[in-house]
Amino acid sequence: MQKSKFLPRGRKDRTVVMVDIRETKSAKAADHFLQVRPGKDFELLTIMRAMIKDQEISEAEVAATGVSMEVLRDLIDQMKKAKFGVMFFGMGLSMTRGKHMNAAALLTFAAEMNAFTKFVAMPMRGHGNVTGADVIMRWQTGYPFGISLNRGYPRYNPGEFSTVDVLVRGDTDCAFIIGADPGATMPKPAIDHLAKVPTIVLDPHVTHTSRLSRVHITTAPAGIAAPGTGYRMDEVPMPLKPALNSPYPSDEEVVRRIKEAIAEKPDWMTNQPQMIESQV
Amino acid sequence: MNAITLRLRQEPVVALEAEVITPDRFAEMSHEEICSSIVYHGKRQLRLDEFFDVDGERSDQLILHGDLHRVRHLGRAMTRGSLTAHGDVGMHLGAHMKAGQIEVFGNASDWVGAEMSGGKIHVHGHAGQQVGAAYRGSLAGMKGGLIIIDGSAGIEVGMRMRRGTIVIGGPAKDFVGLQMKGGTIVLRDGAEIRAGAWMQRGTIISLKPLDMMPTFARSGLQNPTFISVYSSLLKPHGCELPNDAAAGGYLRYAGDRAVPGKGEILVWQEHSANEAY
Amino acid sequence: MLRITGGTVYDPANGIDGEVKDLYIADGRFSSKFETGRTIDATGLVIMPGGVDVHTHVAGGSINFARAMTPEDHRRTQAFIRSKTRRSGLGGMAPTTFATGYLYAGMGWTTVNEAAVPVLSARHTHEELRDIPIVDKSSLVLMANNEIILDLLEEGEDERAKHILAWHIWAAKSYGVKAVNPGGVASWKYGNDAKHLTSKIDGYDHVTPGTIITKFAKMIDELGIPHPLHLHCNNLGAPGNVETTLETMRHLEGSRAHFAHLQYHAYGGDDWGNMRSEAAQLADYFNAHPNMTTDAGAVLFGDTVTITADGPWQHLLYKLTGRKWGNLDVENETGCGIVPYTYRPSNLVNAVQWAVGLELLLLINDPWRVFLSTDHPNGACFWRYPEIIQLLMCSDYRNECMANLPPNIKNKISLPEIDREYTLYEIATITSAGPSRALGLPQKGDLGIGKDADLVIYHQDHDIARMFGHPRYVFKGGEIVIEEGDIRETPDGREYLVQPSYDPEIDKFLRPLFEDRYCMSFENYPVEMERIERSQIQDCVTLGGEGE
Amino acid sequence: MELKVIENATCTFCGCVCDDIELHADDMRIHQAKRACILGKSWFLNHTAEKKYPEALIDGQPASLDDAIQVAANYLYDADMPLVYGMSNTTCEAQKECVAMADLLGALLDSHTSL
Repeated sequence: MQKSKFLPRGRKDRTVVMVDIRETKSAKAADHFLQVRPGKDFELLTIMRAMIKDQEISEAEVAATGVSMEVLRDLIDQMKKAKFGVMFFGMGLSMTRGKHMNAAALLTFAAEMNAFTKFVAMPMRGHGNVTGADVIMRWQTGYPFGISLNRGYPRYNPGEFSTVDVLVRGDTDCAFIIGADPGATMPKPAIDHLAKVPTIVLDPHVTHTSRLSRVHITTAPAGIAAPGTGYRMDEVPMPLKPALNSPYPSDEEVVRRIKEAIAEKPDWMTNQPQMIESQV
Repeated sequence: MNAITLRLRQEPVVALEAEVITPDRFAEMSHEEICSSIVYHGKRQLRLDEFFDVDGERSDQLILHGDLHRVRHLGRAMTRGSLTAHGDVGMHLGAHMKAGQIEVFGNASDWVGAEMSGGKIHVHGHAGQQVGAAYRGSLAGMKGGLIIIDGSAGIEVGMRMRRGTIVIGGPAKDFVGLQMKGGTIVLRDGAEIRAGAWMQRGTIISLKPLDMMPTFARSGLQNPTFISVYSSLLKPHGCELPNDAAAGGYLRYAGDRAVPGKGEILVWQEHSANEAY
Repeated sequence: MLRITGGTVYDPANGIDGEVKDLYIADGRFSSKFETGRTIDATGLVIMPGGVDVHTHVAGGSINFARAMTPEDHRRTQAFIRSKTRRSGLGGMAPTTFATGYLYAGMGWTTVNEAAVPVLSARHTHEELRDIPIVDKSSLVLMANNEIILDLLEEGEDERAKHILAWHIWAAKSYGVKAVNPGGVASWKYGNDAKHLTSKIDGYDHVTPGTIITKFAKMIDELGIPHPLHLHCNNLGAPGNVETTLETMRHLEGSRAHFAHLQYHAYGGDDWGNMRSEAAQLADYFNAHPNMTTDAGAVLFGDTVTITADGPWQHLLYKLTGRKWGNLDVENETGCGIVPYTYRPSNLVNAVQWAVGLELLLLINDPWRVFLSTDHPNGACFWRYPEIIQLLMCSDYRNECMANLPPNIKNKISLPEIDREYTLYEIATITSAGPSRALGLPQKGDLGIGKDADLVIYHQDHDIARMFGHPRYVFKGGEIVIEEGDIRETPDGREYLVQPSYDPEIDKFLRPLFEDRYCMSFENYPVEMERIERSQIQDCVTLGGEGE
Repeated sequence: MELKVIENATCTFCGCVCDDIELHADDMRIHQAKRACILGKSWFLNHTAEKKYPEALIDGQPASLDDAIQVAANYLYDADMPLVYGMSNTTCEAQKECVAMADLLGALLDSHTSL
C-alpha cells in the first residue's frame, strides 16, 4: 500500500471500517466491522446525518439499525478526527430497497462531514468499464445513463428511459446489447421482452442473452485481445494492453460497421431544425 | 363550445409522446390541424390521426377514449380548459401544468403532475411513482395546485414539493414527501416506509399509522385547527379529514432532524387505539 | 482558394483599424494571391480575426462532473438536433462537447484554452477536447499543488523541480502551466486553506504560497513555455483579497505572468457586508507593470455552475448557498469543487462582482494585456460573451444595467464614473489578437499573410449583442463553418502542445517517488502522443536575458 | 511456443482497473497474470485466442460477420424505438461508437449504472 509523508507507515496509518449486513472476508481485513440490519442503511445514514448536527436521536431508534448508540458515537468521533476520509459504497447499498436514495444518503453524509474534516465518497463500480460509459455519455450527451435520443437530442429520465423499466413495460422494439448479459441478470419480464423483440448481442462469448437473440456477433475481449481505454472507478482512464491477438474483430470495429450500415439508409428525421430553444 | 373527442384507434407499440394533446394547443386548431399535428412514436414523427380518430375542433375541452397507457405527456404545461381520459394514461400526465383540470377514469403512470404549479388533476384509479415530484436534479417539485389519486401511488410522492396539495386514497409506497419543502400530502390509507425522509418543511397527514423514520421527534396528540380548514377545502373533492377531538387526535412528528427540518407529520389516532402508543 | 472582398477589417496584430481590404485564403491560410475560386462579397460587413478564449473550462473531469450535477439545466437549455453529419448536443451552463464547439464557433470563436487539467485526468481531457468540433484547442496542466514538486521546493531542489515540471507538462501533453491557489489546494486535502502568501501549507515548513508562485514563474520562464505562468491567486472571492493579489503581483516582478479571472481577486472590505471593488487600485498597479497579462473573469447575472480546482472556496460557496456541492480529489495533484450558482443583481456581493469585471476591462488601459473571459462557466457561460461586448461598447447600456443594482452599491464600485467605450478595434484586441499573443500562438488572432485563416464576419448592427451573437460568416482554417447561424461544417480542430526539454535521467529520480505515492503505474501515467488527434507542437521560446 | 511478457497491463474485470499486472502469454492464452487478484487471474486466464464460437449467429445459426452486421443494421433501422444497452465490458472506443450509433438511431441509451 502507498506510503506518503502523511501516512509513512502505509496501511498501518489508515483505519478501515467495514459496514455490511454480514461479516465477510473484507470485514476481517478491516480494523472495525459494523453489522447493520438488512434494509436499514438509509435509516443508519440519516441518523448519522442528524447526529453530526447534534440532534437527539433515541437509543432505541439507533439500536433498530443493528448498531448501538455507543458504537455509532465512537465511529462518528473517529471520522471527525480523521485527516482525510473516504466513503466507499457498493451495490449492496445502491441496489437494495431505497436504491439511489441510499447512495444519496451516503453522498450527502460525506458532503456534510466536510464541516469537520475532509471527506469524499466513491462508488465501488463493478462491471469493468461501466465508469467509462458513464463518463463518455456525460460529455457527449450531458447525462450519465437512462437517456433517450428519439427526439434527435438527449433527454434523461431514469425510471422512464432506464433499461429494466423499458423492457418490463415493453417500450422498445429492438435491443442492442454490448458488454453485458442482461439475459442472466435481469428480472424475468425484462428477459421475456428481450426474447420477444429482435435482440442483437456483441460479446466474446455466446451468452444467455445471445441464446435469446436474433443476432450474435463474437468480438475480441476488451483489454485481453482488444486495445483501447478503460476508466477506473475514480474516473482515471487507463490504457489497455492486450496480450492476445483475437480471431474476432473488436467491439469498436463491429459497432462502427453497424453504424455505417445504418448511415447508408435514408434518414427518417427530415425537416428538423438545427436547434430548438425549448425541450419536451 | 363542443368538446374535442379523441379515440385511440391504433395502439402504439412503443411509447407515444403526445405533448401536443393539450387544451391550449387544440383550442386554436382546426380539425385538420389537430389531425395533422405531430406525435412521436418512438423515434418516428407521425400524424396524430395515425393513432386517433378525432372529432371536433377549436375547443379547450378534450375527451380521450382508449387504452392510453403508452401515451405520454398528456396535458403538458396546460394553462386552461379540461382534459378527460376514459382509460389508463401514460407517464407525465399534466406535468408542468399551470391551470385547468385533468380527470382520468383509469390508472395513470409515473410523474403525474410533476413540477406542476396550478390546476387540478384527479385520477380515479392508481398512480405510478413520483406523483407531483421534481424531475431528477430539479430543486423543486410541485409548486401549487391539487392532485387527487383515488387509488394507490408509487414511491416518492411529492418529492421536493414546495406548495400545493396531494391526496392519495390508497396506500402509497416508500419516500412519501421525500425532501419536501412545503405543501401538504394527505395519505388516506397510509404508506410504506420512510415517509417524510429529509423533509425541510411542509405537512404530511396520514389517516393510518405510519412506520416512522428514526429522525423524527414525536410530540403528543393534538387536534390542530387547520385540519378542519383543510377538511372543508378538500370536502368538495370527496376527501374529509377526521377532526373530532372526541374520536381521536393527531400524533405530531417533527423532522427530519437529519436536515434538520421543520416539517411535520400528523398521524390520526383514534382514542380506542391509544394504548398501543 | 477563396476571396473576401469589400469588408471593413479590424486586425490589431497588423495595426489595421477599420480599413476596407480584400482577404485571400489558400490552403487554410491567408494568402497574398488569389487566382480562382469563390468570392464572398463582404461589403458593409465587419471582419475580425476569430475569437480566442484564453481561459475556459470545457473539457475534463471537473466540467464533466458539473454536467452530471445539472440535469435540470440540460432540460431547459437549447438542444442541437443531430443530423446525418452532425452529432446532437445540449448547451446551457455546462454544454456537451459537441455543443461547445457549435456554440463557440457560432459566435465567431475559433480557439479555446482549457485552463485546468490535472495530469491524472489529462488523458480524459484530451478525449473530450477531441470531441469539441471546429475550434482549435490547448490545455494547461495544474501543477502548483503537486506533492512531488512541492517537496522538492521545500528541500531547495529548484533545478530538479524544473525538470520534473517539464516532464509533467509533456506527460500531460499540455500547452502550459496553471497554478490554482498555490499551497491552498494542497492544504485542502486536509480541510485547510492557504489564504495569504505567507500562509503555512499543511506538511511543509519552508514552502509558502509566495515561494511557490515566484519559483513556478521563474521555472516556466526558464523552460521557455510560450504561455507564462497562468495564475489563479490565493484567497479567491474573499472580501479584502486585493491585498493578496497585489502582494502576488509584487512577487512576480521580473517574471512573466498571466492572472486568471482577475475579477475574483479585486475586492476590498473585510466581510460580505462591506465588500467593495478595488478594481481601480489593481488596475493602477497592473497598468504600471507590463510583465503581466490578465483575463477579466467577468460575471453576468443569471444561472451558472461554478467549477474550480479551488476546493476550499467551493466548500464555502456551498455553505453560503446551501445548494448542491460536488467535490473531487485528485490524488497527489489537486482537487475540484462544483457548485451551481445564480448571480442576482439584487444581491450586493453579486452586483459588486458584476461591476468589478467590467471595471477591470475598462480601467486597464492596454487592451493587449486584458482579455475577455468569464472564466466559463464560473462567472457566466461563454456563449454570453456578446452581452459583455455590448456592456463594453455602450456606456448607455451599462448605465441602464446599473439602474437595476441595489441602491447601497454606491461608493462600493467605480463603474458609474467610467465613460470609456470600447472600439471595434479594441474588441478585436481583447477577444483575439491579445489572447493569441499571450498564449504564444502567433498564427492566431492575426489576418496577416501566412496566418491561420480563422476569421469572423459580422453584420454592422447597432444592437451590439445581436451583432456579436449572430455572425454572417465564420471561417475556420479557411473553411466556412457558420453561415448566418447555420452550422455548415464541423471540422476537427487542432490541439497545441509544448515539449519543453528536460533531463531524460529525471525518470529515474521520479519513478520511486511516484511509485510510493500513486496508485497507477509510472509507465501508464503519461498521455501517449498517438491519443492526441491533429496535434501541433509549438516551439518553446527564449526570453530576453532570462533564458538559459 | 514463445512466451511474451506484457508489463503494466490493465485489468478491466472490476472498477479498480489495476494497471500493474504482468502478463505472460503465448499466441493462444495467458499463462500467468502476476500481481492480479483472484478475480483478475480468472479473468485473464479464462479468455483465449481460440476460435471457440462462430464469428456470428443469426437466429441461432452460424453466419458470416458481414451478414450479421447487415441484419443488425436492418433491425435497428426498422425499429421504432431501438435500445442500446450495456457498455460495461468493453472499451471506451467501442462505447463512443455506441453513443454515436444511438445518436444516429434516435435510440434509448443506457448502461449498467441504471440497474
